[in-house]
Order: sequence, then structure tokens, then C-alpha cells
Amino acid sequence: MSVFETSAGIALTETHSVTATAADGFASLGWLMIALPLLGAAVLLIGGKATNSWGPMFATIMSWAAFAVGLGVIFQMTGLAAEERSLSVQLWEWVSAGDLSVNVGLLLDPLSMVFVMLITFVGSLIHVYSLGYMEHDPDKRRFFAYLNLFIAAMLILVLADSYLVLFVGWEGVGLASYLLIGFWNWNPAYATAANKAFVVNRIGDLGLITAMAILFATVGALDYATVNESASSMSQGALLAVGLLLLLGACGKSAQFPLQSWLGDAMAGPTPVSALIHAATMVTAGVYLIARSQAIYIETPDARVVVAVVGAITLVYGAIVGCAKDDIKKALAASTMSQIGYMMLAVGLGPIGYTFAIFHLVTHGFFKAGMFLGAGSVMHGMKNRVDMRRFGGLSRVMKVTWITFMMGWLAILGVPPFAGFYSKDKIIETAFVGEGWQPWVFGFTALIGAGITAFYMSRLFFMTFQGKARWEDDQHPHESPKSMTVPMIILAVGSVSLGFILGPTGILENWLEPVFGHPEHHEPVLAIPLIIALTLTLVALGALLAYFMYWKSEVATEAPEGTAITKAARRDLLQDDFNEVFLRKPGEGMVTMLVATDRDLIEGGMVGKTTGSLAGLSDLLRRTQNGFVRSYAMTMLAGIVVILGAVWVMQ
Amino acid sequence: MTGGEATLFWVIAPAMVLGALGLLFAHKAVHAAMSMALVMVSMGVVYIAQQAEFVGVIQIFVYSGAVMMLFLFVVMLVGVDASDSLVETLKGQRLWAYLLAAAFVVVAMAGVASVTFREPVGLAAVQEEGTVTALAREIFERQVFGFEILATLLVISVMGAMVLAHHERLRPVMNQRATSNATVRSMKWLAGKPNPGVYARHNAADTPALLPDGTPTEESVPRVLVARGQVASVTEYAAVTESTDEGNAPNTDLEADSEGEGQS
Amino acid sequence: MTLVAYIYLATILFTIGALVVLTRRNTIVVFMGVELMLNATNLALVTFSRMHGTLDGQVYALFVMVVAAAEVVVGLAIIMSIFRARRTASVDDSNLLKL
Amino acid sequence: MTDFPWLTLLLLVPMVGAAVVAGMPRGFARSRELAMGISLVTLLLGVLIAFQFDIGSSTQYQLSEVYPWIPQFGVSFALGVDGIALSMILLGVVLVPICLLAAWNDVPNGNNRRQQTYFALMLVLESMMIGVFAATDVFLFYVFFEVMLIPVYFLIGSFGGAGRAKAATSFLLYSLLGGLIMLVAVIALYLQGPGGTEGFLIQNLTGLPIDASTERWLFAGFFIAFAIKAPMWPVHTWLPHAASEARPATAVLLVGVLDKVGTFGMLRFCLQLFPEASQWATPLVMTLAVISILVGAMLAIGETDMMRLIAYTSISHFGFIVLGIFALTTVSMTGSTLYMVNHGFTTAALFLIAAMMIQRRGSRQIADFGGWQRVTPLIAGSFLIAGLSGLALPGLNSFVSEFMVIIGTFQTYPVYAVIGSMGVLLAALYILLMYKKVATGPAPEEFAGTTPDMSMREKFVVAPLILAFLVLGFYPKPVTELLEPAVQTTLQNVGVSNPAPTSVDAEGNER
Amino acid sequence: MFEAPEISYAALLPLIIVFVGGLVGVAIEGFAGKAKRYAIHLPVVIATLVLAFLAIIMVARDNQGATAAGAVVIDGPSLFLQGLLLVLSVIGILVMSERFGGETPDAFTQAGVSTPGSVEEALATKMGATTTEIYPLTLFSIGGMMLFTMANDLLVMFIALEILSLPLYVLSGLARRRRLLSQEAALKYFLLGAFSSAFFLFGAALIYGYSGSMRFDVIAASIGTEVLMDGLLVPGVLLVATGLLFKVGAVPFHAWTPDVYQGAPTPVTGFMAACTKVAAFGAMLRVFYVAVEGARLDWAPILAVIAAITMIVGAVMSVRQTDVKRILAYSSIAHAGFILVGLVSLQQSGVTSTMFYLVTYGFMTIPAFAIVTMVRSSGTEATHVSQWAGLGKTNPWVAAAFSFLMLAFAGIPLTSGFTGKFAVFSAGVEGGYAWLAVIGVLASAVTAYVYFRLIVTMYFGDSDDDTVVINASALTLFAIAFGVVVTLFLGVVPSPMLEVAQQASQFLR
Repeated sequence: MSVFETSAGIALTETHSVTATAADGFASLGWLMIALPLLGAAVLLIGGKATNSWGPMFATIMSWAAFAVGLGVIFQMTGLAAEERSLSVQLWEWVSAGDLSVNVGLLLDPLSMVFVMLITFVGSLIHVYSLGYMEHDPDKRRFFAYLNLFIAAMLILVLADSYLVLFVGWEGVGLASYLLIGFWNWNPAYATAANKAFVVNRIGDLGLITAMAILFATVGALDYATVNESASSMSQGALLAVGLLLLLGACGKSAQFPLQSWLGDAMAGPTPVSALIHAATMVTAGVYLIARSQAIYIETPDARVVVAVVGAITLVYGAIVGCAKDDIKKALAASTMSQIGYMMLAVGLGPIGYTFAIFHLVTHGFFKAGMFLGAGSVMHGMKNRVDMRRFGGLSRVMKVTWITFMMGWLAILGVPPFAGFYSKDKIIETAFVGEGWQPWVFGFTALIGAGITAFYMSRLFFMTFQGKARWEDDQHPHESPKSMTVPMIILAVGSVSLGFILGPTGILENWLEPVFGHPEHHEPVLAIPLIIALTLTLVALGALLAYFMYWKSEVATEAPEGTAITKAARRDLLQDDFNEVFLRKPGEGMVTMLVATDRDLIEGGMVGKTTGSLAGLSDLLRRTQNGFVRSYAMTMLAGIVVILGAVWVMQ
Repeated sequence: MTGGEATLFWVIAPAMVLGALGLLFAHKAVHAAMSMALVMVSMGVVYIAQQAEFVGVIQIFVYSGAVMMLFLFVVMLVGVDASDSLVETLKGQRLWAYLLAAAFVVVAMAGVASVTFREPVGLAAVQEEGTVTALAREIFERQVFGFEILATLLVISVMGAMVLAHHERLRPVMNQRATSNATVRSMKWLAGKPNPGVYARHNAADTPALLPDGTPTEESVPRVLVARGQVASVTEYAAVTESTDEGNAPNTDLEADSEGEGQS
Repeated sequence: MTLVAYIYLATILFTIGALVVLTRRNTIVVFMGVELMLNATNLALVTFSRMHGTLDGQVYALFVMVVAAAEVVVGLAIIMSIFRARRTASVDDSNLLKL
Repeated sequence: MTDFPWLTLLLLVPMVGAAVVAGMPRGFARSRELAMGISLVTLLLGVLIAFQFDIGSSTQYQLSEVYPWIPQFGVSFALGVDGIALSMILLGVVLVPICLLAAWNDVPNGNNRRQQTYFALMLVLESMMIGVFAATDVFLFYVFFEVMLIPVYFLIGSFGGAGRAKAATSFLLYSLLGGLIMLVAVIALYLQGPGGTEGFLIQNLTGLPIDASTERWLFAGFFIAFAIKAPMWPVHTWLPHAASEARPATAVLLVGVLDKVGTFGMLRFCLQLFPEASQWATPLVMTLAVISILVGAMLAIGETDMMRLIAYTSISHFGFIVLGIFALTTVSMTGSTLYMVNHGFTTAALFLIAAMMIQRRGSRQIADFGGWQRVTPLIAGSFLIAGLSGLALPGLNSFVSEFMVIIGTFQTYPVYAVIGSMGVLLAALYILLMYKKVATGPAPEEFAGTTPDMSMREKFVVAPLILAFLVLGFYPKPVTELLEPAVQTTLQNVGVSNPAPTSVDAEGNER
Repeated sequence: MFEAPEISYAALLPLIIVFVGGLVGVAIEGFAGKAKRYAIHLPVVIATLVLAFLAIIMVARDNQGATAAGAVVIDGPSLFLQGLLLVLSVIGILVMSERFGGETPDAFTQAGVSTPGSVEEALATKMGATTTEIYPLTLFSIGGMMLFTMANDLLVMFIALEILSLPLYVLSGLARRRRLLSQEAALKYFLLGAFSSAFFLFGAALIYGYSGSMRFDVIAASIGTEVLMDGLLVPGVLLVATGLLFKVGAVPFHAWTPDVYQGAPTPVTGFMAACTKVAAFGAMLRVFYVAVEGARLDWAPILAVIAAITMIVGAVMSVRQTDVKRILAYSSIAHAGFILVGLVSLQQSGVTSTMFYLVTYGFMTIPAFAIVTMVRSSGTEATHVSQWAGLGKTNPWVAAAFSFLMLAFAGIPLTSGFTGKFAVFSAGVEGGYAWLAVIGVLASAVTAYVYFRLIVTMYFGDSDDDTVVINASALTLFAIAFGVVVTLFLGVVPSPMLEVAQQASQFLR
């Protein structure tokens, strides 16, 4: 079935509407995945100082325990037929009124379990890493509590069986992200960054809420099963609205254009946080949401195109910003944004793209987390400096970091046989599928994006590890402790191997088939070998350019003036300036005006004038009480005359 | 209204209005009171003309005779000369008063004018027995309750006037006997105080008498004058009257007496 | 020429009485204005009595006279007590109580 | 036991308790403990009553008692509760002990008389609160509605901050004005009804055939009073004054419970007694509600005084409640009623925790704070939780209700729902900006280390509130089960039914 | 031969008792030594009033009907209001008799005749002069008020009006302190009272011209039959109304109220405010409901407008007032407006509600003024609002009582003030005057501001050191306590009193 011919009303041939069966056996304990890290967070937060000593370790154990439960569930699932791999765990009835009834229920299906694996495994690794990274922080316990809270929320997000429960996780990860970005909020800028992340996310959340409102008004339910079932009977308008609103939500969470502005600032958080939340897991939730809502997007090609367009824009946008950043974390953040753009593009392409999007999501989770941890390791050794212009030549002093980072670098570049090659290339290929203008635009965008990615990631890698040391005088870089390097190594192994383990073997595709169905194969508008060749060429060109500019040449320790584009890219392509001028300033003006209105017009005017005129009237009337008897007599006579006159007039 | 009555009306009505206007415009309160009396008396005449002889007579006797006299008495007490400035002090009072009065007259008269009265019945029928008898029958058969209750009003007016105008005796009465008893008991000025000085050229209460030794004595001058410092200087007379016999008439201390007496 | 003329007369006198109250400042004269109003009313009563051919009106007029007399007594007593205190008979001077 | 006058007893316990507290001799220094005991007894009684309540019952008002009071006016002393009333009463009896605990040191020791007065007034207030929600006689409701003002007036005026006299007066006059306007409507309503000695009973006044214009006037009379009470824009200006000048415990009871009378009244009186007029007025009411949501939130963003800011957030939240009520769907109304409960806890937490900081800092101005997360981490942390509840974070109490309001409203009035949901975004702004200014940043030197964190008493104040957040956030079902039948009855009385999902229609694809 | 009319003296017994009591008082004045007069007067007066009250209960049982050739009617409303008058008079007289530890009633001058500030006055004070004439005067006034409510004849009503007014004129001028103000109040009250009664009389004359009689039954019967003479009736009715509205202080005949209330001795003000209103509204009820009800279309709208203006002006003028007594005076004006709302409804419930409101108003006004007598600053009453600051702290009981009364004035539920307001507004709405009720509640809100300002001053202000509350004897305290209890009782359990008022609301025509 052709993707772009699909329209409302055509019966679905897909198998995506596999109905979930009640989980039994080990899977019925699936809620433990959420409960364990939640317990960890609760114990650490409520326990207070008493848990300072053993709390971080406890949290880490809880995280691993969640991973273990997840593994158990997957193990049980593999024993089931593909169609039966959708298990539901109903916990309790949560919201219920009138037609609305939402249970707190978990949906354990291949898609959610992929995410569970990614989240718990990478998350646990980062717990371990943090044991080292945060060792000397006075608020370490709180940090681990938040991490556990994040894991729990993220698992709620992916395990939810309805949009509303998903939303709990959705905002839960937002909260965790807020808390962790602002973890060092004694720095007001960091606190602002945290606020920004939360508020921008809220804009997306509004979309999600409204989407749910439309769903409820049209379908009468919010659980995936019902929505998926009734999607075909929804009107086009509703479908398009839901599709776009869900996309808005996804944009907020995944830092997609136009809600991307918060991600760069979010690097204020400790680096493990950036690795976990702002690279590997949370920011991919948008992709998950769209993939999860495939039933809706299948019915509304228009919305899907918008998804793809957003993905394409962000892809390039992130890439351009990434070229200009000198802050290692911000450059990585821009890269994340760009990579998620790829995923968005993929899910925007429809059923043929879902699997690749998820594939890239997983591999990206590994290599990006690995690189972030590497960056953290660098910062650990460089007294928390992040300016790449003062790095350079670190390959000699931080061997492990260097090599693990290199694995990630190669993976993201898409160099065969590293993981990125398998996942990203598939997306580029898929982007070339279709008819009309779309394959050309999306395909070449993806292609060029790959080239730019190669340039800026190489730039990052070379500026940091290669070339001459441009360290400040007080720096004595050193390798990080084992607790940090081991997770890096594990992630590097993933970056190297996940691609060919999951991709060519078809493991992931088969695993996800019950969810996404098996899309018919489509030929891209260009030959696949040609696409691969073009891609690799562009990647090589980008890397070479970077080699000459940032390894062979001298890198200035102060950023050069640069062109207008460079300047704009350094400022995130003026997104903050745009927000400042078009959102914050008007908003501030509005608030000022309203405060003034409230004070002057409503309280001072409506209320004040009323009371004031009452007092004035009182004074005026009181003046008639002038103490003269004759005056009083006159008012009486006047009254009488008026009364009699009134009677006269009345008759 | 017969021709005679009409004539009377046209004579007396303007008089009454004039009297009323006199009340309105007279500068002096006395003149106002006299104008008022004119109205009252005329009113009595009108009553009589209207076959209300008893009422008319009472009007003249009681109203003009007693009430108006009471008014006049008070006017006198307050001061006959107290003239009332006709310059208005309250802003707009006069103008508005006239306007309102005019409006009132217009409205009231228009009201009366709009009424079609039935043919007057006249009092001939009810007054067959005689004016006073008929009136008495009316009062004591139908209006007796009002009549009885009016008595209360009279008591009240007496009580009210008493409270505001009656000086209650606060000390025992100082009659002649009590005064002389007191004088004797005090053993002072048993024969009375000396009279003020009486001289050939000068004869006044403010002049102190001279004692046998020629010194003036303040005891002879009324206390009030002493208090006011109006005692005439005695020195200029002292030389001239050196050889004159001083009088020794009893002194009457008016102040002391009048103090306890109310002026009821 | 009917009896209504008396009513008109009574109205005029009544109004003049009211006018006296409103414009004169001597308390006693003001009070006389009130008396004039009562008298004017009496005239109306007596006239109406004649119109209706009943004696009620005359009786009423008599009663009103008694009432007026009682009022005069109390009124003059009040006026006198004020006069003693303030040495003035102007109503405008009684102007301490206001606002 | 059903004949036992449970509600009267519930009403009397704090009332008599207040008399006892106030009547204690001057030397009695334990009025706080006594008042606390009484409020706990009331709480216990309230819980007992909740167990007497039969959710499945088909009668609208349960535990009802009707005694003739002023038969000449048709007035009965009639009490009874439906789910909504019961939940509000429970909210009240739960919050009072918490507030008493929070108010423990409001009146310094040494002035026993003043302490007795203070706590007696709080108990009187509790009694009135119970009465106003339990009354099933319009007149009786009105009586409680007005009398309630007096204890609050004295609580603000005698025990409040520097601007207390003005705040108390403006609070009182606003409420009184609204109440008096309602009085005329109450009277006119009675005359429309069957009259007689029980003519003021709500059930005798429900479903009257009133002609349209009269009904609209009557609706307006009631609605103005409730809008002032709730408070809705533009008659809200008394609230920030009252809430900021009052003692925090008073502010909690005022904003958290008493003001609910406004929205409660809209549900019970405006909608049920004047269904036609309610629907006629819906566009206007909804517009006001949306303005309240947005303006309240923006004013909160622009506010510099912490207590006033919290008051403004309440205006915004009340906007949501009204929005849901007038959307006339089961979901939105259940959401609104649930919101009424949730908002009670949220506001309580915000006010009380803010007050803890204010008391330590000695200023209400947000600008005077900064870095308090490092001075009093526990207080700051609980403040954040309370704030998150205020911005309706899923998992905490407010979310469920706010969400229900929005999606329920969307069913019937999508535009209002969408505009109103902007409040969700603004809520994030005002809460987080405040938290940022108060708690984050470098630790202030003059306070760090020397200022004590939460005391044991304060922990006991905060703990039940946070517990309530979580329970109501994750398991609101007991409450919604309580509320929903009442909401259904209300909707039945209004005569509307829920819109069916559009896609289920025969021609679901057409819109 | 004369045929003496049937006069049921049994039915008139209460009135007779009061008047005889007054005469006994006159006799006491004449024969008892001045040192003993107070001690004799007080029990006699109280006994008179109590006896009269008992007599009313007796009369109510089986002596209702018109008597004295139809000049008076003893029926439900008249008996109810007379009973009310007597009870109010008892507490009013108790307050008047308060001596605050002195020899003579504290509020009254010891020598009404003396010039203020004169030697004579000082002497009179020193010698223990008394003005115990107030007792018989008050009793006569009460008699006049009672008669006012039962008069079935415009002239009897006029006489009653004078009987009740003349003593009040005199009493107003007898204050012990600030005597110039007091005399001025008397003069103003007297001149304006006489002025208004002249209008009353003129109106009565016009009505007489219309119907040929002043008996209410005759007037009622002639309405509708004497169509050609309607030009006399309506102005007549309105002029009569003028005289009555003056007595209750309705706008625009209200100007005297604040001045007189302020200048008169405070206990007299309380007595006057409460009892005159009762009597005048009683008379108004009878005139409007019995005599001229048939012409309601002509006068009811005007009365309604007057009610509205009265409420508004009374409320608004009090806003900026700073003298407690004047505040109470303006409040009395506003209350007159509220009562008029009930009256103008022309319903059966209008009678009930008017009478009930009068009960509530009476029992809150007298205690309020009684409390004013107790608050002193350097010997004289501290009537400026600012002088009451901090009373809540220094004298909690007094402040509490006064605040409670203020709440009642403001019409807060569970006080009689609310029940009363509810009653009159109900009647008003029932009678088709919903707009009046709306104005009424708005005015209530404005007045509430004023009352609450007083409460604010007492409770939330800093105390004025000069102001003291002097210890009152049991007389005043009883009066205050009684009033407060009644106010509370009628707020919480108004049913019995409403029942009585309802039973008594039927006029005999």
C-alpha cells in the first residue's frame, strides 16, 4: 500500500491494531519497572540526609532493577507469538466521569519495550557514571533522586496505554528535566534555563492537551486501543488537528522547530543529565509519540508531511547551529536536535520510516550518550570548562575518553560499519521514497544534513582531542575514574556494534513488526547504491574540511568575528532574539498593561470611582444639612410641591 | 353666597391677605403681630358670616384675644425694637421660597379648581336647634373623644411651659421675718448699713458715705457697683462735706434678696 | 361667586403662612406664620363644613384652635428659653447643629 | 442511625466549641490545644458522616434534616448533602486542623484573651463553612453565606497585617453587596415558588416554570453574588487585599474553602434553579471565566507580593472551575467540582508554605528573597511541590481536575476550552518565575545557616497537604465517585445531556 | 337630650392607664419634695407602663373594635404597636433614668429654665434641682403615640400627633450638657414639626372637603363615589402623608432628624427614634391601608419613590459622617426608607413586615443610643467617631454590644435587622416593587460600610486615651442587654414574633 495514496476511508490492511491481552506471568509485574525507580526517588527525597551515604547507590540499584524487570518482560515476550506480544497491565481506574474513563494501565508491546531497554540500560549506565561524576557534589543524593524520578517518569511515558497516562510521564520527565537543568540553580542563568525548558515544553503540552480534548470529543476515549480503532472514523479535520497538535507536543519535548530554543540552554544541567535526558531518552519522546500515534497519521497525510517538514527543517537547523558552537555541550545539543530531526523526518514519512526512526533513535541513544559522557569526562578533567577552543590535544591524556568518543563520532558520521551508518543511511534512503517534490526535497535535505553533520562533529572531535593543546594555564587534564569510563566503554561498544546487530539482521524490524506492520518495500527515486555513495562522499568531504580547518590549521583561542551567518548560528540562528522580540516583550508588555489596568481601571476606576463618587455625593448632600431651619423648611416645601406637581402631571 | 356675604368677602378677604402680607413683610415683629391680629379678627368675622358664629366668637376671643396677646407679650419681652432685617442671608432662599410658594399656590388652586363641588348644603338644617346647641351636640355626641383627649394637650402645654419657664424655688423663702432673724443672728449691721453719701451737689448711689471720722465707707455702696468698680471717688467731696452730718439710713442689699427669689 | 372663594382664600393665606416660615428670621414671626397656616386651614374647614352641611368642620376648627393654643404655649416657652441663652430671636442664629 | 441529625451535630460541634474556647477564663492558656481538639473531633465526625453517605443512592440530598424555622417566611432549617457538598465539607474539616496548626503561633503567648478570640473565631468559621455547604434551604444558605463574613472580617481586621482594616472592609463590602443583591433574588425566587411553610427548600424551588425574563434577572442576582465570592474578573480586587493582609491560616480558609461557596452556589443554585437562564448566560459567563483565567494568571506573573500572587493564581483557578461548571458536561463539571477540592489543598499549601518563608524573611516581597532553596531546603522543596500542584503537574491533584475541565469544556465549547487552556502555560510561568526568584540563585548570606528550616509543627502542617496532592493526583476516584452522581443530577435538572463523541455519529466523518 | 356615644372604656384602658399615670406624675411634681421625686417617679412610670401592657393583653382578648363613635379603632395592628410602644418605652425610660452615680437623671439638665452657663444653672446644680417633669411628659408622649396608632379619624390623629410631639419638643431641649445645642434642637424640631403638622392639617381639611368627614371608614367609603372631587382627595392624602413622613424622617422631610437627634439628650433621642417611628408608621399603616387604600394608584407610586429616595439619601449622607449620633440619625432615615418599602407593598405581608421591622428597629436603636450615653470624654459624651477608637480593646463588652447592634443595623443574618429587612423586602417584591428592594439592598450595602467603619474604628484602631466608658447602673445595662437579647432572638428565632405580627396584621375597617 502506497503511503501517499492512503487516505481516510480506505480500510487498513496494517496489523497495527493488535489488541492487547492482559499480561500474565512475569509481565504482570511490569509496573515494577516504574515503581522501583519511583521508590528510589521517594526514599531519597523523604529520607533526607539519612540516606546521603547509601542513597546514590540505592538509586543506581533501583535503576538496574528496572532494567532487569524489563529484560524479564522481553524474555517472556519472545516466548509469545508475534501477534500476542502486546500485553496490558491494568492497575487502577484513574480518571472517571461521564463518558471519560481512563485507567492507569501499561501497554507492554515491542515498541515500548525497545524504549524500556534503551531507557533503563542507558539510564542505569549513566547512574553509574554519575557515581563518579557527582562524587563531590554536596547535593548528590538529591541528584540521584531526580535521576530515579526521571527514569520512572520516562518509563511511564513509554509504557502508558493511553494518551493521558503518557501525559503524566510526559510532564514527569519535563519536571525531572526542570529539576536537573536547574540542579545548580545557585547560578541564576541555570535557573532561567530550567524555567525556559519547562515553559517551552508547556507550549507543546498545550498541544497535547488540546489533541486529547479533540480525541475525547470525537472518539470519546483516550486509550490507544480505542483511538486506534476509531481513527478511521474520525473526520479529516479532526485528524489533521490532532496530528498537528500531537506534533506540537512532540516539537516541545523533542526540541524540534519551532520549539527548539530550550535545548541549548538545558545544557546548564550536569553532563550526565544532558547525556541521559537531553540526548538519549527524553528528547526522543516526541518521536515515540508520533510513532505511537501512527494510526492517526496514517489517516492524515497532510499532518504527516508537516511532521516530515518539521523534521527536515530541524535537521538542517541543528546542523547549522552545531557548526558554530564552541561550547562542546551546546554543539552536542545542536547535534542532538539535528539527529532527532532525522527521526522526525523518518516518522513523517509514514510506515516505511517508523522502524528506521526507532532504529536511529536507539543507536543515537547509545552514541550520543557516549559522546556526552565523553564530553563530561573531558569537563571532569578540564575543571568544568566547555570551550572547545581551549581544548585540543586531549587524545594524549585521556585515552579512554578519546577512543570511546571516537566510536561515537564515527557512528554519528555514519561511517560503515558503525551504528549510525545502518540507521541514518536507512532514513536518507527512505527520504528519497515517494512521488512529486517530496522525495527530492526530503532526500537531499537529509543528504546535505549528513554532510554538515560530518563537518561539525568532526570539528568538535578535532578541536577537542586533536591538534595542539590550547589549554589554559591552570589545566592539568587527566583521565576520569573507572565508574565513569566503564559506562563510556559500554556505550562505545554499543555505538560500534548495535548497527549491524540490529539492522541487517532484521532483528529490530521483526521485533517491531507487530506494532508497525510490515510496510511494502518502495524504491527510492534514486538508486540505493547511489544514495549510499553520495552520502559517504558528503560525509567524507565534511570530515575532510573539518580536518583541514581544525586539525591541520591553528585554532584560534578566541572565536573569530565570523560572517553574519556564523554570528546568527552562534546565537542559535536568532531564535532567542526572535522569542524575545515577538513573545517575551509583548507578553511582558501585556502583563504590565494588565497590572496597570487592574490597579487603575478596575480597582482605582470601577471600584475607586464608585466609592469616590459616593463620598462626593455624600458631601454634596450633606451640604444641604446646613443647619438653617428655614432651609430645612424649604426642602420640605419643595418636596411637597414636587409631590403635588407629580400628581398633577400624572393625572 | 348671598350678595351681602359676597360684599363682605370682597372687603374682608383683601384685608386678610393684606394682613398676611403684613406679617410677611413688616420689619418689626410688633407690626407683624398686629397684622396677624388683623387677620385673626377678620377670620372671626368670616366665620360668623359663614354661619359658624360660635367658632367665630371663639376665634376673636381666644385667638385674637389670648393667643395673639401672648405673642405680643413675648415680642415685648424679646424686645419691641428688635427689627428683623429683610436682607436675606441665605443664598437663593428668598427666590426659591417665592417660586415654591407660587408653585404651591398654583398646584393647590389648580387642584381645587379641578373639583366640581356639589351644591353647598348649608348649615340651616343642622343648626335648627341653634348654633351652639348643634355644635354642642356634634361635640358631645360624635367628637367627644377628641374633646376629651384635648385635655391632655392642655396639661402637656402647662407642663412644658413650666419646665422651660418656671423657676423652681431652690432655697427657703426669705421673707421679712426670716431676713430680720438672720440679721439679728448674724450680729452684724444690726442697725443696717450706712446709706450712700448724699451731698448737696451730688446725690448718687455710687458715692460712699463718710464715716464720722470722715473716711468713706464702701459698705454704703451697693455691692454690685463695688464689684464693677463704679464707685465714685470720694476725695473730691471729702473736703467739702467735712462738716456735714453723715446719714445713717438702713442699707438695702438688693442683690442678696433677689438672689433666691425666682421671678415666676 | 361660590363658597370656593373661601377655599382659595384659605389656600392663599396658607401659602403666605408658609412663605413667612421660609423667609422671616425672627423666630416669633416664623411661629406666627405657622399659626397663620393653621388659621387658614380652619377657614377651609369651616367652609367645607358649610358645603357639606355638617358641623364636623366647625368642631374640627375649634379643636384646632385648642391645639394651636397649646402649641403656642410650648413654642413660646422654647423660644424664650433660647432667647435667654443667646439674646437673639433670629432663627438663623440657631445654626450650631449642621452637616 | 439515619435519622440521627448528623449534620446538625457536625455544625454544632465547632460552634459550641468556639463558645467554650471564647468562654474560658482569662487565665486559660491552652485555647490552642482545646481548639485543635475540637477541630479534630469535627474532622472525625466528618469522616463518620462520609461513611454514612451512600454513593449509589438515588436521592439528591442525603442525611437530610428538615425542621421548621421561620414558617411565616417559608424557611426551614434544612440540611442535607450531595456528593459535592459533602466533599466541600470534608475539605473544610480537613483543612481547619491544618490551619489551626499553622496558626499555632499567630497570636503570641501571653495574651490569652486574644488567643481565645482568635481560635474561637476560626471554629465559628468552620461551623459556618459546614452550614453553608450543608444548607438545603435557600434562605438558610443565604444566612450562612452572609454570617460567614463576620468571623472572617474580624479574623482579617483584628489579626491581619498592616493594611488589615482596609482589606477587611473591602472584603466585607464586596461580599455583602453581592449577598444583598442575591437577597432580592432569593425573595423573588420564593415568590415564584409554591410558597408555604417550606417554600424555601431547594427541592421545592427546582424546576419551577418561571418566565424567561424573570428567570434571567433571578439568575443574575444569584450569579453576581457568586461571581464576587468566587471571585471572577472584574469583581476580584478584594481578594488580593484580603488574602495578603489576612493571617495565612485565615487566607487559606477564605480562599481555599469559603470562596468555593461561589462556585458551589453556581452549581447548586444558578444552574439547577434557573436552567434556561444559565444556558442563556453561558457565553457571557464563559467569557468572564476565560478572562479570569488569563488575566488572573497574567496579574500573578506581574505581581511582586508573594501572598497577592497566590491570590491571583486562585482567581485564575476559579476561572477554570467556572468554565467547567458552565460547559455543562459531566466531565467538565466533575472536573470543576474536583478542582474545588483540589484547589483547596493547593492554595492551602501555597499560602502556608509561603507564609513560613515570609515569617522567616520578614517580608512578603518576592524581590526580598532569592536563594532560599539553600537557606531552608525543606520549605523551598515543599513550596515547589505546592507550586507544581498549582501549575497542574500530572500526578499531583490539580492536574486531573484541570484536565477534565479542559476536555469536558472542549466537548461543548471548544474555543473557550482552547483559550482557557492557555492558562496552563501561564501557570507554569507564574509559579516557576516566583520559585526562581524566591528559591534559586546564590544563598543569601544573612540568612543562610542561621535560619531554621521547617520545624516539626510545620512538617505536620505540610505533610498532610502533600499527601493529599499525591492521593488525589493518582487516585481521585473516591472523590469523583462522590461527585459524579451529584453532577449527573445537576445536569438532569438543567436538562442537558452529554454530547456523544462525534465519530460515533452515523455520519461521523462529517463535521 | 344628648345621646352620649358608646365609649368602651375597657377597650381604652391601656391609654387611660398611661394618661392617668401621666397625671399622677404631674401630681407628684406638685406635691413631692424634690429629693424624693426621682425615687417616686420611676416606679410609678414603670408600673404604669407595665399595667398598660397587661391591659393591652387583656384588651386584645375580647375588646377589639371601633369605639368612641368611631374615633378610635382597637384592632390587631393598633394593639400590637401599642404593646411594642410600651415595651420600648420601658427600656427607653430606664435609659433616661440613668444617673451614673449622681442624684438626678444624668442626661437632663437640672434647671431647664436657667440660661446655659449661668450662675443660676450652677446654683441649681449645687442645690440638687431636678427636672423630673420628664416623666409625666414622656408618659403623655407615649399616650399620644398609642393614640396615634389607633386613631380612626384624621383630627384625632392630629391631636395625637400634637400630644406625642409637644412633650418631645420640650424633652429635646433639656440636655444637661451642650445645652445650647439641645435648645437649638428643640427649636428646630418644634418649628419644623409645627410646619409639617400644618400641612398635615391642611391635607386633612382637603380630605374633609372631599368626603365630608375625617373618619376613615367614611373616607374609605367615599373613595370611588365622589369622582368629581378627586382633585381634593389626592393632594389631601399626600399632604397628610407629608405630616406623617416628617415624623418618620423620610426624605425630603428628613432635614430635622440629624440635627435634633444630635442635639437632644441621648436617651431622648433613642426613645424618640424608636417610639416615634413606631407610632408614625402605625398611623401611616392605618391611613394608607384603611382610609385611602382605594386611591392607591394615585399615591402608591409617589410613596414608592419617596421610599427609594429616603433609602438612598439616608445611606449616602451617612457615608462621610463622623458623629456617632448623626450616623445613627442618618441610619434612622435609611431605616425609615426600608420600612416604607414594606408599607408601600400594600400586601397583608406589608403590615406584618412593617410591624416586625418596627420591633427590630426599636430594640436595636434604644440600646445603641444607650451605649452612646456611656462613652464619655472629659465628662461629655464622646460622639466623634475617632473618639471611639480602640474601644474594642479597652471596653470589650461595650464594643461587642455596640458592634452587634451595628451588625443588626447593617442587616447581617442572625440579627433581627436581617429578619426585618428580609420581611419588608419580601413584602415589597410581593407587591411588585422589586426595584425598590434592589435599591434597598444597595442602600443597605452603603450603610453597612458606615456601620463597619464604626466597628473598624472600635476594633482595629488605636485607643483614644481621653475616652472612657463610665459605669452604668443596672437600668442602662438592663436596657442594653434586653435590646441586644431581643435583637439576637429575633434574628435567630423570629418565628414567634412573626406569628404574633401576622395574627395582628388584620385591620378593622
